[in-house]
Amino acid sequence: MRRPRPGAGSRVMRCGVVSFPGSLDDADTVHALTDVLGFEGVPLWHKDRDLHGVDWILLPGGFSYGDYLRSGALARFAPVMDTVIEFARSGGLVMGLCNGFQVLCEAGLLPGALVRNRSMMFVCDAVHLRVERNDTPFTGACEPGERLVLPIKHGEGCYVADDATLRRIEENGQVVVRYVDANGETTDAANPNGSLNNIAGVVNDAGNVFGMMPHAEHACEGLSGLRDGAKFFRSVDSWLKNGGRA
Amino acid sequence: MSYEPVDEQTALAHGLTKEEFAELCRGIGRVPNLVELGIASVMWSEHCSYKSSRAVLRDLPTEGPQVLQGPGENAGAVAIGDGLAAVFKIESHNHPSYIEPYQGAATGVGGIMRDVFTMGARPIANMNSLRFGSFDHPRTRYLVSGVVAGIGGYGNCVGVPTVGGEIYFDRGYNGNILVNAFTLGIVREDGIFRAEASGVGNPVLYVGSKTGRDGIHGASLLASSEFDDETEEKRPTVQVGDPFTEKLLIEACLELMEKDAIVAIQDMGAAGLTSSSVEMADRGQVGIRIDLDRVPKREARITPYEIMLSESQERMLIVARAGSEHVVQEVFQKWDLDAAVIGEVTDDRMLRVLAEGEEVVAMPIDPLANGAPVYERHFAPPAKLADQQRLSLGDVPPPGDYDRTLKQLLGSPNIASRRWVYQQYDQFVGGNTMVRPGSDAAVVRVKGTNKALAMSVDCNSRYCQLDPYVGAMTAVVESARNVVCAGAEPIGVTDCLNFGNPEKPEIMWQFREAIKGIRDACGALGLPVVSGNVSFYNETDGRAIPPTPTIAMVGLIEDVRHQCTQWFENDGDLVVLLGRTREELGGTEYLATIHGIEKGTPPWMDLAVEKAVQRVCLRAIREDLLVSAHDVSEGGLAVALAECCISGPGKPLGAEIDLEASIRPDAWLFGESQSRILVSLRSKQLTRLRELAADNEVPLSVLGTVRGSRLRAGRLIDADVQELRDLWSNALGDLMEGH
Amino acid sequence: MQAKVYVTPKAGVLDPAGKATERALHSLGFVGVHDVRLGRYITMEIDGDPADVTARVDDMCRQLLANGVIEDYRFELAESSEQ
Amino acid sequence: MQAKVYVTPKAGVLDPAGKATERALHSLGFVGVHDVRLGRYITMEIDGDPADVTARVDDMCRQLLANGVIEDYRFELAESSEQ
Ligand SMILES: Nc1ncnc2c1ncn2[C@@H]1O[C@H](COP(=O)(O)OP(=O)(O)O)[C@@H](O)[C@H]1O
Ligand SMILES: [Mg+2]
Repeated sequence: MRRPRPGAGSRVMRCGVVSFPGSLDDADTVHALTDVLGFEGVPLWHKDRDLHGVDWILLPGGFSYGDYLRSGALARFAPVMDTVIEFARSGGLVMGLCNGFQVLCEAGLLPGALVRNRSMMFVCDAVHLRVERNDTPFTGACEPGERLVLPIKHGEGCYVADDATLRRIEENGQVVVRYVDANGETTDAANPNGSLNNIAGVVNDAGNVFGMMPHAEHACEGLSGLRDGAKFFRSVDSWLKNGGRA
Repeated sequence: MSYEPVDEQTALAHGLTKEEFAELCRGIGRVPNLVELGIASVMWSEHCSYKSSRAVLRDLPTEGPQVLQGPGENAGAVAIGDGLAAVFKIESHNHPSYIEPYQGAATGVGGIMRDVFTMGARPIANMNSLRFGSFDHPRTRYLVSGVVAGIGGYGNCVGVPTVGGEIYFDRGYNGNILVNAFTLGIVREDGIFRAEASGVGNPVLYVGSKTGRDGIHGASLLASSEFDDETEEKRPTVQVGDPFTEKLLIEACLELMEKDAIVAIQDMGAAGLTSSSVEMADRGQVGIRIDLDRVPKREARITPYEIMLSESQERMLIVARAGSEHVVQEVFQKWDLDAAVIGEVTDDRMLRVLAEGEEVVAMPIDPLANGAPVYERHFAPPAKLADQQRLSLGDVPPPGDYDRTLKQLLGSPNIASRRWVYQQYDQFVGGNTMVRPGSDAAVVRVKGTNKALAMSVDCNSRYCQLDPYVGAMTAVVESARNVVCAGAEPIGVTDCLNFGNPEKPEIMWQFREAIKGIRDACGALGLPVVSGNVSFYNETDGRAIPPTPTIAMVGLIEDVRHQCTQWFENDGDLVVLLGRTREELGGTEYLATIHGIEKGTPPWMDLAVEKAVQRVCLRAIREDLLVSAHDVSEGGLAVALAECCISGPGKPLGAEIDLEASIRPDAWLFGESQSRILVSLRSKQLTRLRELAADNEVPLSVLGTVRGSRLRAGRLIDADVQELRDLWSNALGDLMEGH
Repeated sequence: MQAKVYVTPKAGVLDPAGKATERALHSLGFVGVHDVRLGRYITMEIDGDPADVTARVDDMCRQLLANGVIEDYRFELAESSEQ
Repeated sequence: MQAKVYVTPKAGVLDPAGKATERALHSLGFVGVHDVRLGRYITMEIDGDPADVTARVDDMCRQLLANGVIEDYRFELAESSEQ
C-alpha cells in the first residue's frame, strides 16, 4: 500500500469525487466531505484524466450511464477510470459507495460482483452493519465488531462471487462490513438483498480499495437521525494524516 | 399524407364534436388539413383546454403575498425567504398507468419533474398519491407492484428523493387506478423561468431525446375519454421513460439557465411539440415557425402528423436569445444531449410548420390556445346520495373484542404501514431529507439556509363520495394539519382533481362541490392554490371512480431546530389530545373494514376550530413544548395512538390511556372526528400547553402516559406493542404476496 | 424439458438500455454497430410432455416473463439432456 | 450482419433474479418448473464480413456485454436480411 508522505500533518486532505453521467450522490458527497467532515471535496469529471493532486478518491452512488446494461459496467470505461485504476494499483486509497462499489467490481479492482436484489425490488432503508475489521484505512475509527446504522438504497446490491473467490476473501479477512440485525447477528432476515454471507462491503487484497453498498455520505450530519457514516471518513483522515497507519 | 381539407367524419374520430369542428373552422377561417386537425384536436381536448373545468376553477383562491407564480405556468412558485422560492405541482398519469403500470407511472414522474425544473428550480423532493382497486380484484397486485416500481425506477435514477405520498385501496378504483405525482423544487426568486416566447427572430431549439411514435394522441384519446372495449385499439405506442436522459436534461437545463442565453423554456408534455410551441407563442403574443426536417428523430419514416403529436419523453422546447444558439449547444454537448435549432419566433401570431420544404400547417395561434369552447356543464346531485348518507348508529353493534378490532384495523390495507411502498423509493438522495416517509409529513431542509420544507398529500375519497364538499375541505385541512404536525406553517397548495365523466350531471356536481370545499378551506386557512391538474373521464364501462380531489400541501419551517415527528419518544411523557371527539362514525375506515358499511356523512368540519387547533400545535412546536405530534385520521384515536407507539425508528413504546366514556366507546376509539392532534410532552410543559389551548379555545384532554410495552386504553384495549408493530409493518407486504 | 425464452423490446418502442449500450460500444471504438436492442434470455427446466409444456411456457410468458404491451417473446423447447 | 448475444449467469454463481422468477412462477401456479436462470439477450447489426465480425463481437462480449466474473456468453451471426 502506498504510504502518504509522513507529516501530511494538519493539512486538509483532498478527496476526489468522480462524477459520471448519471452519478447522483456526487454533489451530496462533496458537500459532506467539505462542509461536514473537514476534507476538501474535489469534483472529478468523467472525461478528465487528471486527478488534480487529490489524496484519495471516492466513487459515489447513482446510476452511472443509467446502469442499463449492468450496474457499473459502462462507467468503468470512462476516461477518468484509467487514472483511477492506476492510482489504485499504485496503492492510493479508493472508496466506492453503492454504484461506486459496483464500478470497482466491474473494473476488477474488487473481487465479486453485485446483482439484482433477491426481492427483485429496489430497497431503501436504514440497516445495521457490523464492522468486521478495524485495521483497514477505512475503519480505523471503529471498534472491532462495532455496530453501525447506515442507509442503503439500491436495486442491485446482492453481493455474489464464485465459491473459490468467496472462500479466499473470507480467509484473507477482506470482508469489512456485514448486514446484521439489531443484536449484531448475521441473520437471513437482516440481509436486505440476499448478499452471500451477508456481505455489505469488501476490501481488495492490498487493503487500499474499499467498496460497500451502504451510503456513508448520507449519514454524517444526523439528518433522519443517522450519523455513523462519518466514522469511515474520519478513519481515512487519520490514516492519511498518520502516514498510513490506522 | 395528404394536406387536403378534412371532412367532418375525421374530426369526429379525433374526439371533436360537430359543433366544435364548426367552431374550429370558423376560428381558423377555413377547413383544416389532417395535420392541422390533429394539432387542433389535442389543443382542444379536455386535457389541454380544461373546457369543462375552466369556468368552475375560477373560484379557487390563487393569490397571496407569498405567491410568485400562480396557476397558468408549468408549476406554481411561492416565496420562502432568503431570496428563494418553492416551486411545486402535482399531476395525474392515471390512464397510461392502467395500461402499462411501470412505464405509465415512471413517465408520470418524469413529466412532473420537467414541469418543475422548466421553471429553473432544482427538484428536491417527490411525492405520489395512489389509488387502486381492492385486493380481491385480479389486476390489483400487478398494478400496484408495477406502479410502485415505476415511480421508484424513475425517481431513484434521476436522483430526486421520494419522501412521501399516500396509497389507498377501494373497489371503486378496480377499473381505473389513480397515479398522481408531485414534485417540489427550489429556485432563486430572481431565477424563475417562464414559458413565454418573445423576441421576433429568436431561435427555437429542440433539446433532449429524439422523437418517436410514442403516445400519439395520449392527451386527446387517452386522458380525455373513458375506457371501454375499444381502448385496446386506440392504444398508442406506449411511452417508455429514460430517467438517465432526464437526469442529464435536468443538469443541462439548470446549467444553461445560469447563462443568460434563453428567453423561455417549456417541456414537451401532453401533446408534445404541439402544445409546447402553441402555448409558448400564445403566452408571448407572438407566432412561431418550426421546420420538422430539423427535429431529431428516432425513426426514419415518421410523418409530420406523428411528429407534431408524439409524446416521446425527455424533450424540451427552448426559445434562445438570437446569437446564443452556440451557448445552448455547448451545454447540451457537454451532457451528451441533442440540441437542434428547429425554428424561430415570428410576429404574425401564426403557427407555421414546414416539412420537406412545404408549409403543412398555417393556423392562427389564438383560436388554438384559447378558442376551445368553455362548457358550463349541467350538474345535479347523484340520485342515490341521500340513501348513502343515511346511517343509523343504532344498527351498528359495538365490537365484542376491541383488541381484535384494533388489530384488524392495523392490518387492513388502508391503515397498515406503507413501508412496503416507500422502501422502494430512494428517500435520501440529495442529502436533505430530515424526516423520511412514515411520519405525518416529510421534511426536507433547504440547503444553505436555516429552513426546511414540510409536505404532505391527502384525500379521503370515501368522505368525498359521501359529501364532496366536506370531503374536499377535509382533504385541504388534513393536509395542512399533517404539515403543521411536523412544525411547519402551510404556505401553498397544489391539487389534482380526479373525477369521472364531466358530461354527466352527477359528476359535474361532485366536481363543483369539491371546488367549493377547496375554496372554503383554503380561504379559511389563508392558503393559495398555486398549481394543479384536472383529470376527468376516470370511468370504466360507465362506472366512475369515487371523486378524488387530491391535495398536496407545502409548509415552511423557519428554523430547522423546531420540528416534530409523530412517534412517542420517552417513557413517562404525557399523552394529550388537542380537539374534540364527537360521536361520529359515518364514512369511517372502522365501519367499512369491520362492519362492511360505507355510509353516513363524513365527520363534521368547523374551519374556525380547525384553524385554532393547528395554531396551538404549531405554536407549541415552536416553543419546544412537544416531543411528538400526530394527526388523528383514518382509524381514529386508537389507530393514532398505536401509530405513536410503533411507528418510530427505535423500540416501540407502550402507553396507558384513560377512556373517556361520554360517547359510544367504538366512536371514541375508532371515530374520525376532524381537527384533532395527538401530542406527547414532558409533564412540566403541560401548564404552558394548557395556556395556549385556552387562549385559542381549543379543547385539551390529558389522555394518559407513555409507559411500558403495552398499549392500554381503559379496560377495552390491552395489547403488546411489539405484536402490534409486527402486524402493522408486515400487513401490506403480506397482502402483496397474496397471503 | 428445457425451455429457452427470448424477450425483446417491441419494434418502435424506445429501448434506453439498447441505446446506452450502443453508445458505450461506439465509445469503446466498436464502429459500424447499430440497432442494438437489449432483451432478456430465460432458461428453465419443466416437467411434462411437449404439447403441454408449450402451452404452459406460452402462459408463463404472457403472465409474467414478458410485458405484452412493450415486449415480444418467443421460445424454444428441447429435451433437457445437456443438463 | 446480425449478431445475437446470449449472456447467462455462470453455473454455480448465485442467480437471485432467476430464483425470484422461479418463486413467482410457482406462486402463479406453474408447478414443475425449476432451474430458472435469467440472462440477457442482445441483438445488433454490424457492418463487416463474417470473420471480422466474429472477432469483434467476441471482443465486445469480453470487454462489455458480459461480466466474466459471474457470466458466460455465446453468440450467433446471421445475414441481416430480415431487417
Ligand atoms: N405512495 C407513497 N409513497 C411514499 N410514501 C408514502 C406513500 N403512501 C404513504 N406514504 C407515507 O406513509 C406514511 C403514512 O401515510 P398515511 O397513512 O397516508 O398518512 P396520513 O394518514 O398521516 O396522511 C406517510 O409518511 C406517507 O408519506
Ligand atoms: Mg392521509
